Amino acid sequence: MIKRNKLILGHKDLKSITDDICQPVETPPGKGWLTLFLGAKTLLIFYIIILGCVIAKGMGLLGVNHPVAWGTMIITFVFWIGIGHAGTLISAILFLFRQKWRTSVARTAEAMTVFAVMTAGLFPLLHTGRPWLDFWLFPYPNQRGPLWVNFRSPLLWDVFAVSTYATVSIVFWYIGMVPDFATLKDRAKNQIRRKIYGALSLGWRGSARNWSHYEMLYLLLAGLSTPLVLSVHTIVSFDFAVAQLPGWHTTIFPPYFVAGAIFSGFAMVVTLMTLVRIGFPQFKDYITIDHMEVMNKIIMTTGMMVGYAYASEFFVAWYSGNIYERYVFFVSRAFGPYAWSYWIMICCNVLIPQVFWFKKMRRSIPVMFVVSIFVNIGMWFERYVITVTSLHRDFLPSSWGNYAWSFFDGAVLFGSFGLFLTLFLLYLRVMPAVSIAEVKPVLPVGRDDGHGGH
Amino acid sequence: MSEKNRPEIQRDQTYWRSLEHYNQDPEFLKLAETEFQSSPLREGEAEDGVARREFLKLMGASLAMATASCVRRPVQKIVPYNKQPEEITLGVPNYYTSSYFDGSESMGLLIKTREGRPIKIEGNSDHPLNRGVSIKGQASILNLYDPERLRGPKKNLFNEKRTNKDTIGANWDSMDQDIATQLKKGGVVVLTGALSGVANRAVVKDFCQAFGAKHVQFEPLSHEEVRAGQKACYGDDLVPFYRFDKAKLIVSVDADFLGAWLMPMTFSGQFAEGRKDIETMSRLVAFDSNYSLTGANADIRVKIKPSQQLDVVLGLLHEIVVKKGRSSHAGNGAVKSVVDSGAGAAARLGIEPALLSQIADDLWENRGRSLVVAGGLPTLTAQAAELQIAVNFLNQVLDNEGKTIEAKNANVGLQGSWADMLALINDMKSGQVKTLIMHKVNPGYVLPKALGFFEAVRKVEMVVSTADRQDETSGEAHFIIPDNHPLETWGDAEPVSGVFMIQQPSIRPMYDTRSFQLSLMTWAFIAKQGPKRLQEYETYYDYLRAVWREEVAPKVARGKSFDDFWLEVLQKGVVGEVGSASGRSFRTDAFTSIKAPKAATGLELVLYPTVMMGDGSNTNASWLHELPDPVTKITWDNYASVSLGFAKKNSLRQGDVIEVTVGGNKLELPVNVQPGLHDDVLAVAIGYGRTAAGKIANNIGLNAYTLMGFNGTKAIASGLPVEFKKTGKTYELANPQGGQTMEGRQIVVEATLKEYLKKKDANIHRHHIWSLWSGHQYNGHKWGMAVDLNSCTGCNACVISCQSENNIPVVGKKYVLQGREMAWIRIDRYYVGTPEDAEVVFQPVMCQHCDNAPCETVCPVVATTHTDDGLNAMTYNRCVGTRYCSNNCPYKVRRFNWFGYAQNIEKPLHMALNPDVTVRTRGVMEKCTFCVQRIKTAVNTAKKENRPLKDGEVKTACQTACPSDGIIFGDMNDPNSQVSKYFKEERAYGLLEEWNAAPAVRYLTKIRNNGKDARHEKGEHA
Amino acid sequence: MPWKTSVKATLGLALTGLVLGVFLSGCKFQPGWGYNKGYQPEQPIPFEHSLHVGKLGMQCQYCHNQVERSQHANVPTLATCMNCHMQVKTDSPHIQKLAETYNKGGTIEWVRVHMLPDHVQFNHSAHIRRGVNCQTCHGPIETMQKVYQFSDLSMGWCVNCHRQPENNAPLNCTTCHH
Amino acid sequence: MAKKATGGLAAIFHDEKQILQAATRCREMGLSKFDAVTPYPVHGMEEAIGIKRSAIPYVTFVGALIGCSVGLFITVWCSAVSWPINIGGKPMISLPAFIPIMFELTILFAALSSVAAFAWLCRLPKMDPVVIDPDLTSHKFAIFVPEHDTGYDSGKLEQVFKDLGAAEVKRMAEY
Repeated sequence: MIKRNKLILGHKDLKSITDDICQPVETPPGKGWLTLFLGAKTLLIFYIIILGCVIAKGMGLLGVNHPVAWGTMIITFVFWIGIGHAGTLISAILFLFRQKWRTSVARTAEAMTVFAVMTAGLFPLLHTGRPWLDFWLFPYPNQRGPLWVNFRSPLLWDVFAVSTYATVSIVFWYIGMVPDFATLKDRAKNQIRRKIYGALSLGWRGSARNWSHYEMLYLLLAGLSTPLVLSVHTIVSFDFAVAQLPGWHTTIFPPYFVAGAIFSGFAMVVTLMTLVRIGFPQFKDYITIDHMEVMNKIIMTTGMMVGYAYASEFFVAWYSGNIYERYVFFVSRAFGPYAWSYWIMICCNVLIPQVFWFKKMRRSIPVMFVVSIFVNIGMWFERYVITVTSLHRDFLPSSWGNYAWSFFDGAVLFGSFGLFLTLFLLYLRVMPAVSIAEVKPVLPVGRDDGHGGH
Repeated sequence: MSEKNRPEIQRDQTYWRSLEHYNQDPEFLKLAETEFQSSPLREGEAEDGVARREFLKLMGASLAMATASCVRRPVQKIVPYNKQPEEITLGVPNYYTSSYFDGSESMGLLIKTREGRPIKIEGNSDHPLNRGVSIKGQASILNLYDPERLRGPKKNLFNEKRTNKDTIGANWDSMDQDIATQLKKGGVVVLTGALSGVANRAVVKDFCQAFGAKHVQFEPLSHEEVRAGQKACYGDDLVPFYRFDKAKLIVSVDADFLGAWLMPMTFSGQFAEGRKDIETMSRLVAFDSNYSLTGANADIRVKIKPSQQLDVVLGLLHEIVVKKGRSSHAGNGAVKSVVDSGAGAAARLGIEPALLSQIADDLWENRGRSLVVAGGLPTLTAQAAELQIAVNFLNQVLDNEGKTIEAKNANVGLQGSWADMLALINDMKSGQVKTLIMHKVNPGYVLPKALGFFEAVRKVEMVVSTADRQDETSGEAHFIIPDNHPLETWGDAEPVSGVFMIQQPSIRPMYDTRSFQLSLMTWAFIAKQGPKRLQEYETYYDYLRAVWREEVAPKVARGKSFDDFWLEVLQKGVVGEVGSASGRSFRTDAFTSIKAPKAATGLELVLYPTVMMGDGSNTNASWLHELPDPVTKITWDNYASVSLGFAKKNSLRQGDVIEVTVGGNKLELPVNVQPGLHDDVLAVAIGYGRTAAGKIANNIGLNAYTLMGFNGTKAIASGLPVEFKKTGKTYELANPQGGQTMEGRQIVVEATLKEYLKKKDANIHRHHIWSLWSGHQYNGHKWGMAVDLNSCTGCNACVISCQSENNIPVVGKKYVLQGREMAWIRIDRYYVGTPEDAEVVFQPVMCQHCDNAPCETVCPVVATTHTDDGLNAMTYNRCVGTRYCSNNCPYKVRRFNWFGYAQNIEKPLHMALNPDVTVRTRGVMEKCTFCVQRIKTAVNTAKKENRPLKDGEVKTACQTACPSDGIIFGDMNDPNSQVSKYFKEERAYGLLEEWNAAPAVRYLTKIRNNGKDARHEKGEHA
Repeated sequence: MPWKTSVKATLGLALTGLVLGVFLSGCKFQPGWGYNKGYQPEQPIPFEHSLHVGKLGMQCQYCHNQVERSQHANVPTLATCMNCHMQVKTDSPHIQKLAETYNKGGTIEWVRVHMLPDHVQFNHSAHIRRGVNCQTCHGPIETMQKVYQFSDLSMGWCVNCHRQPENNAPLNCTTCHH
Repeated sequence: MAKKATGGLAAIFHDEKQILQAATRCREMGLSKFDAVTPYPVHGMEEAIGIKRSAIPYVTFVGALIGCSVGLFITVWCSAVSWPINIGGKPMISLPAFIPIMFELTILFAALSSVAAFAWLCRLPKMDPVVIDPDLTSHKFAIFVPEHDTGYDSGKLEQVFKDLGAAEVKRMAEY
């Protein structure tokens, strides 16, 4: 039997685990957090102003045009949705595979999912010409005949997929937190805290019979989330794959997008975890370098899967013999006016993660932080490449054109980080960042005195 | 003052226009009594902000009000007429025939009005000459509603040097009194543009007689060179009528007869006529120094520089007369001595000698059925007259005179002259001119500063202008008496002698303006001078009728009483026909005395008019500026076009700014690297760089007239040596077309005539298309459109017509650069062949109304669906603006309202909006609808009359505008419809057919009659 | 437990509501929320349809004379009113106001009752030709003292009539929107 | 499963092993309504107490079936029955295009119905439940035997728990 490393470092007992995890929630924020929060909030306010301008004045403020009718908003939507995948993946799929190491990072990863989906969800709503009419995308009874929606449109699938995904992710995340809220309630020193966390905990007491249902529910939700998480990015990829545009109309898109989503999601988890480790040093015992290493392995693997997808697109384009496909890949994408974005993508997504072949690199916090940032940049550019380079030169050369990048494009991209980080930082302060109830059972893993993990 | 000299506007309260005033409403053809009772002005003034009728209501953008909001809608008012004019039915358009003269071509019009407002200008289908209307003719509706028109007469408050521009409103009575007094002093000159029409000319003639005035006509695009050539060769000072329909071989030496020379709308129709039957289609050979629209449509295009124009003609003559010894002039030594200089022309032109002799042989082969033309600004070189004489001689040799060139049917109106203008400046300088009356001229803009027009005009005691705004010239006038817009006033026109057109007003004058003609009559009346008819009539309408009674009716009334004749005139808008022709005798000595061309080296200037701007008059219309140039596709600018070789040699790139110096005149122009241009040519469009035209046209591009040179009284626009200097600056040129070549895709299918004769669907690569299911059935009508690429000349008339019909906004240069142009129909221009000798193909692309429309499938809110008559419907009010449809459209014909364009329309330009088409709000997608409003109107009319719809009853806006009948629309379910027949033609193909979107548009292969065996010599995929 | 019941009740209600909503909306369940049904504004002259049509039996087309030719059912010109009111009831202050306006060449600003959004193209003449009674849409106009909006004029209301097979009416989007 | 709140005896332990033993012991004593309160799900507790497998999966399955049918119904009914519109030349019932909707609704209904079943089975949410010891959600373990359980004998039980190493034995008036 292979000797396992400890999942939790330090000489913890149950009480110290509770204390450690509850500490950020129960003590006033430190300077570091406050600074970050103020920065994020400023960015969020800026974001709101920018979105206000776009809604008030029109989509023309962004760089979208003919033929590139989708731009930054859709790119960033797919980017955030992709990031939102790692959370569910870590908590659901790894749960099903009984990967105990997931417990320390699952909560934060799920939170990241929820916030990323929230950030992402804004984009398709706001990128429409008349966002105040977005509710028309839902099939609700109405006085127009009634006039329904077009269930054949991938955008409608998106509506269903993203809203289902958001709902189920939030439910999954929340159900996971219910016992921890009970802990917080029981530790609460003042009545208001007690009431709030009491309400959030739904009156959870932790009886064995309830735990039995709870575990079953958690398993079921994990089981349901797994196909869901795969379906969501599949459906997001349908937005492109179902269209007939060369460069979009590709059967490899669903797995390619899912792999890319996992890739970018894990990169974002690594980014955030390194930040959490810096901001809350007590979490170093829970989010250990071993955890980070495992995630880096996944990043490298999925990075190569994505690289394979890039290559296979070229092969298929060549093999199909279709002149439009061939043009998009062999002329436009890799060597056209947007070649720079293509090569940024290749560098960031395929080449840079290769450093993780070396154990030393995998376990180096600065290296993994930098690499994860590059992967995030690369994955944003992947969507940029798919969206913009495919659209900018399609069938009739007469309608070719370039994306007219404007100040507002950059502003919505960076502003969205304001929303995400604000939510994330708030989460770190008000919710237990590591699952208290889940960490405790894995305490003995890798310890000589315990009965070992399974 | 008596009632007499009041402007017309004051008079229509009573029924002053009696029986004669008819309209051409297709249904009722009723007596028009007082159509002007319903002037929008009066309503607009009285109830501003009140939705008087549907019209104003529709005008406002469809606002958020559209949604099922839970609040009561704002209170709207309905304001009925006091007395309703009989011919007006709310919501039903009236049509009036009229005419439009652009200084060169007179076109028959059909003006659509709704509730008394003209909203659309179309060609008069009964007209014997033109079918469509030129771009400027269609856009003249914007001139009518131009917010910057003067709203009444103005008096200039001059300082001593007459350099300031302060004006006050003038009082009609005292102004007329002042002018009449001044006129009596003598020294009167009436300076006008070319005048078309019997009465229009007669009134000026009468006026000149009254005051002993001199009439000077000036047109920048004057055709003076043609007249001079005709005069030298035949003794006739006229511009002959050309018959491109009868010619089997057309050789054009820089005459852009399909674009901007002489009468392009008529000629386009003729040209298409001569090519309709493909097996016997004509061949067009163009020797082109600028890349003109004619060059773009040529079967064989040879790039030349202006100094070679004469060489071309002499070269052809040399081949025919000397080398082959053909024609009766073969032995003539004098002729030979001139023609000999044409030997070796092919080498100088840089073409295969075989090609030139082939063209010469063909010309001889087709003698009597060929046509050689030269003319226009690019031929206005130092040897312009020689070129014309040589061309006339060549036509004489080829026996074309009287067959394809008809002097008898000449246009007698085109008397504009640079020489007369220059002489007038001298007269003014010397103080001989005491009063100058200017009408439809803008010498302040056109004439280069060095000619001293401004100094000269300031020496004139009294200057009167009839410009509709304070433009470059009328700023120098003591009085600006704004002329009525052509849509507001009576007039006439005469495109070729024997064909007479009426210009009928379709709206009461919007402002306190007065027609030029009535002004002349008024002054004559006050001064009590001049012929009786000038003083006798109260209105110009009465005068015009009198002139027609005296001068026109005897020629063409064919025994009808004048009242019947007049009724017919008003109904049809045009009477008479193009008569037969006969040959004239040629003065050979005119030819034998011409000098041989000198070989020139170095860069040469070519000035040319564009189809949008023309000579630069009336260009304060946004449609014109946003319309892409047919060949370069660039909008909102003029530029210096140079060849690829030249650009390479001097390392110039598109948009680099160079300083161009021609004879001491400098201009800093951006470079357009133009394929297919001669390496020694630098071509610049005129008509830009207005400084006092209005908000839209001011400072768009640069005024290239300033580069012209003058040799005595001879104006030289082309062939002048050019020096250039790089400035290091760059400038963005807005070209809405992205790719310039077809990248080897099957987009525009072309075949040579030989290929076509062998195999009718030559070069069409058909795909086997199959589907998993059978598709929907279309039982009633199923609308379809066929576009004959062999007829399409790429003239852009359809684009403007669509814009006018469908309320399509203009976005401006900034947004064209960002790819936000809104045109529903665009004409794609692709270069084919080698870049140095690039040939051009055109393809109008509108929504293809695919049965399996990719756009519909992806719309989440069913805003775009398919109708049961085969239309791809776009429901603006349902659209939330995801723009997915645009992404998924293979033809990229969908347009998005990135901003609220409609809300920004300046009043009263909103009156030009079509009330039958919803004005789109911000954030919705729009696209070609196949003019569904026209379909609906026609279908409803047929239903109302209990009869089936006739083929051809529905005509889309683009179709009606097409001068060459290249667009056919109709019911595909009717096997006998014209469109079905086109669909069945073997050269019909669908764009991107293999994608199986099943488009409802078919294109018909373009056939190039260039004598070659195959279109593509080197592995180009067709 | 009250909690339990309330949770149950809420869930139950929501579900029933959803299902009912979906089903009923497909039937002829067309409430007039948000529409101007019943709108009955004051008019500058209290013209009574009940008097002119109901009592005097005048034809609609006498005043709305272009309704068979045009998409618009025009509001009569003042001249039409004056055809009769030159003689009839000239002592009424309203008629005097009318006559005065007419003689001055002015006009009356009626308040619009039936308002369709700008993107809806409704053609009166086409409906008249198919024999649709004025009352079908405008209600018992002959009994209205003051005109009010009888139908809600919602899209569903239009479509429900167009949908009936016996009407053989088109259901294309372009029928009304272009 | 706790019925109407009743009193009982609660024993608090500091070790996971002790509470497992205590639970086993209780079961051996014939008690059946007792429950354990733990900060996390203790491995082996279900066997020790004799808790049957949760019934939630059945609800999930039914929920999934309903979701799938609702998806099919909505798509087909809206596209082909309520207002059939020719969209992109596709058949009215474009089944392949409806699958994503059906799938998503399946998951949504399954997940939400599972959560509802969980709430129902656990009688959640509760307002202000009685807390035996606030540390039970942190590091202590408790076993609670209701007084109406068969063979309930508070004295005997207290002794048993003490023997098994209970840190504290409490009489609860209400739980």
